[in-house]
Amino acid sequence: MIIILFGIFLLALTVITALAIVQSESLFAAVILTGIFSLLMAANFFLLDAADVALTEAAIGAGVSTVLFLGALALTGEQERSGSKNRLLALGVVTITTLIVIYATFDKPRFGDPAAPVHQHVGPWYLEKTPELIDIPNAVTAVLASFRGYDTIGEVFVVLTAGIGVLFLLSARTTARPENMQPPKESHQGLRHYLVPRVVGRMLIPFIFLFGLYVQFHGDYGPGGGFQAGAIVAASIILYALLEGEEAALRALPMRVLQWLIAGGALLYGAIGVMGMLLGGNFLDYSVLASDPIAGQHIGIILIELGVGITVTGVLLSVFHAFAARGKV
Amino acid sequence: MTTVIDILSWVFLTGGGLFVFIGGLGALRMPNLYTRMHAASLTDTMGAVLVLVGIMLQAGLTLATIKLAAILLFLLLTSPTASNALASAAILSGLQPQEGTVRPGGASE
Amino acid sequence: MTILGLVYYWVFAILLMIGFYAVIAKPNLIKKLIGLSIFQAAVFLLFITMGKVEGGTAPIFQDGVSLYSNPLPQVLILTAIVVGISTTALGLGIVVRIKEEYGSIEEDEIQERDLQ
Amino acid sequence: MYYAVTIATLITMGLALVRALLGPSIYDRLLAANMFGTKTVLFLSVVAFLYGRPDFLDLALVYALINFIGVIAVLEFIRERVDNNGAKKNTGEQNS
Repeated sequence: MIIILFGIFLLALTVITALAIVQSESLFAAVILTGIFSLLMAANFFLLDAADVALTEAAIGAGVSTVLFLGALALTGEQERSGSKNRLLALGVVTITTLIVIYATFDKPRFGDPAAPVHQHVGPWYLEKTPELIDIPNAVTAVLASFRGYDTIGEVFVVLTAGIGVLFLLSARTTARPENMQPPKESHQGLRHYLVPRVVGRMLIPFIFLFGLYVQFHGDYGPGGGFQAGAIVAASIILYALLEGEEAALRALPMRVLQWLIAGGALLYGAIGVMGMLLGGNFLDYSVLASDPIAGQHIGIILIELGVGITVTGVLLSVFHAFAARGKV
Repeated sequence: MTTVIDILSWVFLTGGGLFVFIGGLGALRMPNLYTRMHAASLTDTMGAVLVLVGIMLQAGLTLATIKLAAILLFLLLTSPTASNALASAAILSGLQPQEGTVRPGGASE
Repeated sequence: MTILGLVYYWVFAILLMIGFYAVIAKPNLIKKLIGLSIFQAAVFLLFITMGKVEGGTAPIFQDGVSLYSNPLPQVLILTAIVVGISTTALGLGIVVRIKEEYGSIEEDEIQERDLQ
Repeated sequence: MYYAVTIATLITMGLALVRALLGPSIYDRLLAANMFGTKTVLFLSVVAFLYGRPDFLDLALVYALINFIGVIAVLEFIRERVDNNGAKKNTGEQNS
């Protein structure tokens, strides 16, 4: 009961933050408020029993998304021109739609009702069959990687496509130059002169990386998996790039390697699926990967999570580098 | 023995909650950025230490305690760093004042 | 209890519409993208809210717990968050290119340039 | 008893949010956001115990590790802006 009140308080804060984001004329302030918004969403998800989702929101929202928005702001300007033409019309439309949606919510099943339609079909089946067929504690990972592997491969290819799209867009005019060629002034400087962030940051990077690997391979047993781990690993390398400068990060992980990572992760995922077919099962059926079906499921899940993690890391990092390199040309 | 640990942990938790709240109040009420930073860092250090140690006492010797210790360690490393970076950024841009702060009490150095 | 439960859905509706307002009323393209991500977050919230079972806990099996929340919405949203940031990055890439070609990211100025 | 700490954390989150909304300067907002981050770490840790699932501390650990990347990014952003002659809207025309 009191937990619900906590949740409602957090939701109230969320709404206030969202209003402030839309209201604020400085885009820079809006981006910072977006960071707060993401923290609030993660807390909400956690209260609603979605530990995996909260972990994803944390991994994405805490580092990567702020950095991406700032990268875009650096290229476009950070002040919004005030005033919008058809404000009243928009407000009217929005108010009416809100009222309609709220009216519709009265027909929704009671909050947390175990008899709600959503809990009647496949949901309980997944919970019931996971220990028997896959035998890992984290039902979310089981559903993600095994029961609904088709969905996930689709999502991975969407991420892949988006990454390729950004690379195409932002390398449009710079294709003649080699990736690393940047104006000599201040390009490889990073935050060299700020001793405290630099020292502490350098100290933390290995831990972040290690924690990313933990999330990656512990995903069967606790909250975690490829999506979260990819974001965390990407965050550690983005931190390195911020502290030591773009060039150092690109030297450690060159763009060519990143492109291989992007493609390689998705290919690994697909290859596991095809391997299932070659060994006599269906596409993305892992049971045939080992003599014992359950062991086969374990192998399959670990491998495809690895593929997901590799692709997500590659996409997030190459997007970051694409924005950063654009600013320096 | 468990009662002693319980009482101790409640004391820590209450103290932590109090410090967190006071720091939050300070961050809201202090007159300018640098003093606000001072108040905010109180919640990040004293408040966080007390709360996390309080939970650790409750958890006993488990994996959770190790994780809590790691959280504490990283918080103690990162939050002063963030404050430092923030102050650097503020001073750096203070050279060229940006965003005219009209309201009194918002004057950054 | 009933009303308290409905608050989650109302907040979903309100957040959805705040994001929608930013998309339709703000001329700035980056603001539109931020609005879109609020819109997205509202949908995430709806899904996760529906997956919650009263008295349940997160669907990660533990001894001595028998009631778990529904894992399916969580799976859908987990992937959607990562897809969301990727597509947002794509949108930002397009905005950056628009800025380079048109010199502005305000919708009406871009339209003016187009009409010339 | 966890409830008391949770409530204190939540109220402090609210206070930090008010500070983030009031501003006045961008650094105040950033300070508030950072404070919000540490409060979230505490909140998540306490709620993990409140729920009796201490294995979910991973979440708090993520925030403890990577929440300051945002602040570092802003420092870098501002440093770059100052380097480029500190003009307020400097970034538009460098690609001509």
